[in-house]
Amino acid sequence: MRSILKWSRENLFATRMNAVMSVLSIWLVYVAIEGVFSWALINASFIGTDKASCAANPHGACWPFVTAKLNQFVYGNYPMGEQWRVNIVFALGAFGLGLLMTKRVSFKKEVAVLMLTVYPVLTFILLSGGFLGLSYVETNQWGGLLVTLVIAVTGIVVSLPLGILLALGRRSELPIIRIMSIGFIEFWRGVPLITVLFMASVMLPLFLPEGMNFDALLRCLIGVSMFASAYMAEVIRGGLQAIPKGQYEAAKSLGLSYWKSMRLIILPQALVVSIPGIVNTFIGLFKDTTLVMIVGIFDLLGIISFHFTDPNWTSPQVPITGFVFAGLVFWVFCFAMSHYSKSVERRFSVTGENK
Amino acid sequence: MNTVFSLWSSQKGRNLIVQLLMVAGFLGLVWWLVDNTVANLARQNVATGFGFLENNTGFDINQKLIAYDESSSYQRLLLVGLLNTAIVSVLGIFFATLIGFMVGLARLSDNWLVSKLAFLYVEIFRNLPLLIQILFWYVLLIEILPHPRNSFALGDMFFLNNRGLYLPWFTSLSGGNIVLWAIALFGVGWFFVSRQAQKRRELTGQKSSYTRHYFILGVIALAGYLSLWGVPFEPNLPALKGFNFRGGLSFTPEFVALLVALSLYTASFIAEIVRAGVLCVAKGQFEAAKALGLPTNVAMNKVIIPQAMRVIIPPLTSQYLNLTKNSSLAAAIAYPELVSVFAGTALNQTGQAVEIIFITMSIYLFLSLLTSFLMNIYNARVALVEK
Amino acid sequence: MSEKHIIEITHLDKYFGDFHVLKNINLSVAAGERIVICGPSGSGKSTLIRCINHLEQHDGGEIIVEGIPLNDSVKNIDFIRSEVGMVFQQFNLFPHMTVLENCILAPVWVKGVPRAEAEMLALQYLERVRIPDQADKYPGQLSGGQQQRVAIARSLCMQPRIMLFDEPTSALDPEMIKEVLEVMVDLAEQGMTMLCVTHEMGFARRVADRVIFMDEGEIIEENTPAAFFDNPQNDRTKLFLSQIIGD
Amino acid sequence: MNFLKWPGVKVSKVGLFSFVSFFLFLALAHLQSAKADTTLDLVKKRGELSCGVSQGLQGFSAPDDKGRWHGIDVDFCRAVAVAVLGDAEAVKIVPLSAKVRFTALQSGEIDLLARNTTWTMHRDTALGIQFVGVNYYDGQGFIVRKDIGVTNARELDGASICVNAGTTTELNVADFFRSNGMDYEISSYEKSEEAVAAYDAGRCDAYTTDQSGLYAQRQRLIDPDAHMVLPDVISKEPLSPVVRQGDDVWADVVRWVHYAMLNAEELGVNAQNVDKLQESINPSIRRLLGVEGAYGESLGLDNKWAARIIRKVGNYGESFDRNLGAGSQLKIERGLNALWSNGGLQFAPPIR
Repeated sequence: MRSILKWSRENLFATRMNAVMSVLSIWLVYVAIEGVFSWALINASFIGTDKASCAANPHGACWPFVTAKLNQFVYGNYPMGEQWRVNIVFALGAFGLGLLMTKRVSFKKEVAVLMLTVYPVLTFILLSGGFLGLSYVETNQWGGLLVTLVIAVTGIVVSLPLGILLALGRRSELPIIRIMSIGFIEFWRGVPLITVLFMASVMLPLFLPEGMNFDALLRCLIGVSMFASAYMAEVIRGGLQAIPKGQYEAAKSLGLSYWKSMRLIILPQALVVSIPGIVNTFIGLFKDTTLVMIVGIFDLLGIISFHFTDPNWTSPQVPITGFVFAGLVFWVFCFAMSHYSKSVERRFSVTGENK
Repeated sequence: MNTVFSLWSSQKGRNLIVQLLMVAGFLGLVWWLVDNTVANLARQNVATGFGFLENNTGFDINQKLIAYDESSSYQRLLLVGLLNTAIVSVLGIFFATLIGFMVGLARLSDNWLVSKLAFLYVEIFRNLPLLIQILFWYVLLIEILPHPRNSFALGDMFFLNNRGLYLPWFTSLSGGNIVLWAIALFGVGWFFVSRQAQKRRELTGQKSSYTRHYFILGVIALAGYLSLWGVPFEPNLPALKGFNFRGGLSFTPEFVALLVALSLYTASFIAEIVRAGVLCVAKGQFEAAKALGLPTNVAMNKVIIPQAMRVIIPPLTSQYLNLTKNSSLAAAIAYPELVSVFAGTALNQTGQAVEIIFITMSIYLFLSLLTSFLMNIYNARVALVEK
Repeated sequence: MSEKHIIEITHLDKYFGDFHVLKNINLSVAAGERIVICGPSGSGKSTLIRCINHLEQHDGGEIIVEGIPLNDSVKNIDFIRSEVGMVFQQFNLFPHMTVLENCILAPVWVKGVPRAEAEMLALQYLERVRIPDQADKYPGQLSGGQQQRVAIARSLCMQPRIMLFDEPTSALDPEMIKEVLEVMVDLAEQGMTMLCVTHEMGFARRVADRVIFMDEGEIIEENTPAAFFDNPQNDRTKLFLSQIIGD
Repeated sequence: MNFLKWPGVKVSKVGLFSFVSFFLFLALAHLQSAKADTTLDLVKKRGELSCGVSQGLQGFSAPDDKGRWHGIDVDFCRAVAVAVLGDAEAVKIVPLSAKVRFTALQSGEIDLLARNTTWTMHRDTALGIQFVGVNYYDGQGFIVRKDIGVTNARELDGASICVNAGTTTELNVADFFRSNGMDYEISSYEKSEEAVAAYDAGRCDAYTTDQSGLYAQRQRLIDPDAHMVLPDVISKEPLSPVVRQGDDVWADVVRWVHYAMLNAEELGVNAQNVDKLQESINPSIRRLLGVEGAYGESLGLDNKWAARIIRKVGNYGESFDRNLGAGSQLKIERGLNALWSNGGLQFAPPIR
């Protein structure tokens, strides 16, 4: 008890100003916690099948909306009987990520390669089907968290290699390659994502020969990936700049060609340096997937707000509940990513001190 | 063929060939896309060209900083949208910077509670998609705030309801604009006079009275004008007329929701930038400042912050740019900024997607390139100072 | 005569922008010859040896290594780089690889030597630079002297006919200089063609066949170590030597 | 910056590779484009009709709990699909916001737009699109809360109005208020459901759209009975399916699908009796059902095209009834949309 008092005197009430700040903070915390608790728990409705069940608690969350619609929130309109395919994809992804994040696993490199090559292909086969006895599920039936994750993962898988190429291009000695890389990067970084998505979702066929067209989700994926690649390129360029000139020279003097020295010497070091930036780009990408909602693709946020208009659930509490739920899901993903990146950063900075 | 091979064997030759191929490929791609587009548009007989900018829009929008109505042209609409983007961006940048610096410095506070609270703020707002935040604030505003007839009121001058926030304002009568311009000019002059005063102080070590004289002069001029020609302004107070409040300065809930979301979201990033910037300034600097006997706040203001600013400003600018680009998410809540009003409504009414998207993207691209350009100049200057 | 010369440099010119770094350099190196290049900083001595394996591109004159001209041809550059090893002032080891991995990298990826064979070779060279037991450590875990010896072993693994040393000891603490110099002496005694940019006069006296003094991009004086140190001809050489010894 | 200089061996390989693959891509694209001609061929080749509908307007196009789309517009999509492809399910329903619908059609994203779209001269002439025939005659109105005490649209001076952005509604409301010298504040939402939700939350005093839409959207309000549709109709809104301009073959197909459904109702042919009526002696019915003549073939289809539509989707009256009329929640009167013979405006040219 005494130690608590001592601690708080040192950390909270050291000076008069400090004490005022502490009291203010405690008040703030109290108000926030009280508000959240009463809304999410005390005044909330928990059971029911339509809006009537929430009418009794006008000042609280309407959780039955979430529980009743959970299946759609996760799978969209993916046929019920086929949802096991989505589950397999989720499970494989989680397993792979788990392996990557476990410290003891020694075959991480192999896992990473599999995750970046085989996993996307497998995911595509499983999700869209059409062969191997799997029934074909059109992408406009995909929805919810499934679409959010598909967009995010595709963006990540594509933007990393593309970003590396662009970053190398931007530092190339060949002026035209450099100019074209800069042009590409600055273009995608300069325009808002929603104009890009708009172009991809409704205008792209206008630029292609008549009759040539491809899937709407795929076009969105391309838009998001290009956008993310440009940001990724800038992050990786930062990493490349951090590699001392001597490394390039040593590689050259050993007779390594440009691509070999990049692959074996420069990139392995530059990517490690850029991990925080890369993960931040991933987080940004993940958050940006919500924008596809504006062009009519039902990602998690899109499908949640779509269900606000269900006549069975039109009630003032429903939208707020929906947004809070969506926020919670996104927050958990993003926070987990940033937390993981911080721990990786810490680990590398520890080994860095050995140098 | 032989010359190609001999070119290929030398490095310069290879570089040349590769680059020529790239250019050819790029130009080919552009040509192909343009060709397709032109063919597609021509076949369907879609109107093309920028002539539509002169046409009347035929629709109204609910926030305009300059005169606009149904009979205005699309050109005017573009300007209105752009100004709406600008106002929300400028205010957003202001509040985001304010909150961001406060939170960023709070994270470095000795006070455990304050720093944890700031940490919590950053982690919550940074990890939530902005679109959710915008929609959340908007729904909250229009669901929770009362109908105009039951507005929250403060002394019959300030009103808050689900149609917006209403503040007292003024209208200029004849001559009012001249006075406003004069005051603006006076402000610009203030900047130069105070710089002059500072220079003099550095040279002579004496406090100069330039600014005081300047100020007194200004007040006398203003008082003189007002006493001769009267006050060219009249108060314009919001009042409930019919369905809504009219008069005064008003902000729609869309604007407020967007501003709040943009500010809070961007502030969480700015806070991290500020924290990193301050931490970046070597601990030795702080110790040196202390050793000279500077109190903490002076050390902070005179030693740490100026140095940290050098680290802070480049990422800060890119956050400003992000904020401006992110304001385009307003399309989701009907705030009439550039993308929503021009690349949305106008596009649909005219059907000229290619031209409109081209204009819209060009504007954002221009802003972005301008910022990069200014940033490069700044970086070059800072780098020089370092040497 | 010229067949015996493993490196032949004629009328070499090099500019950094407007700055004339190397002015009409002429230099022939016989196989097995050991040359020490010295001179004040900024005299162009590092640039000279960096030109030899095309880390810098020369602007005029000719460099011929083993009869192959160093020009824009990619094939020639690749050949010459595989014949010429280089050791840098800052070691430039690859920090993300172990010592052994550093050493086998180039043989495996450039020459296509099987990994097992490359490892044997690498261990052999590591032994020669007297650090066989550090093979599995990362460069960051070694002292500066050890790192520089690894760098030498790494170059040797490509089995070059020529070694270039660019101030190999100037980033080292005094007690470590010795261990690196010993390795270099060893190498010299086994008949390696060496060009060393260094200020280690003891080393020069002991192993060099020739000492070259450069200043302001020109070769000022060129002589046997004994003649160079005991009886310098040029005033600039004298001044330089007095400053070095004065240190 | 010399350290950046590298022998360009592999750079060039990659450059060459991307260059070659780009030209392969070009060639492929050209092969494909050389083959493509009319939308009808494209749809047949694809085996699927891509049909743009609204994102959720009960009676016109809205998904049910299981994600299946219903409504008079969706029926129309299915009718076209069954006529062209023989399968009423071979249709990809593409929900579009009002803002993107024309761009989606122009670009080829969809083959047909059946999205309660008003036929106006500007759209018909300047957007590169073609309206095929009115499948619903509508007019714009307002819905307000009963408790604000307004009984007709003229009393809305100074009101806030919620609308769906990029619609004729938005233009009409401007005309209406301007021509009556009234003041208003407009909030234009990207999606109609957003506009309705904002209105429901009290952001606006009135919500305006086509009358049919008002009845449909009222179902979605928290308390439908607290709102009323004002009696005023401030505009003409002939709603029509739309196709791209310059493809007359396809426009004919879509137009005659509509007329076939109308003719079927007029002739008393419906989903129940269509098979029996194959033996009818009425020459009009025989022509409609493809027993006589080769009308389907002249459209580029087969002669049983109309029979299929009626069997799978029904005639116009059935579709109306099921989605908007007595058989639906909306219970909208036929009114202007009755057949001409019943005093309405729906009048189809004969099949002969």
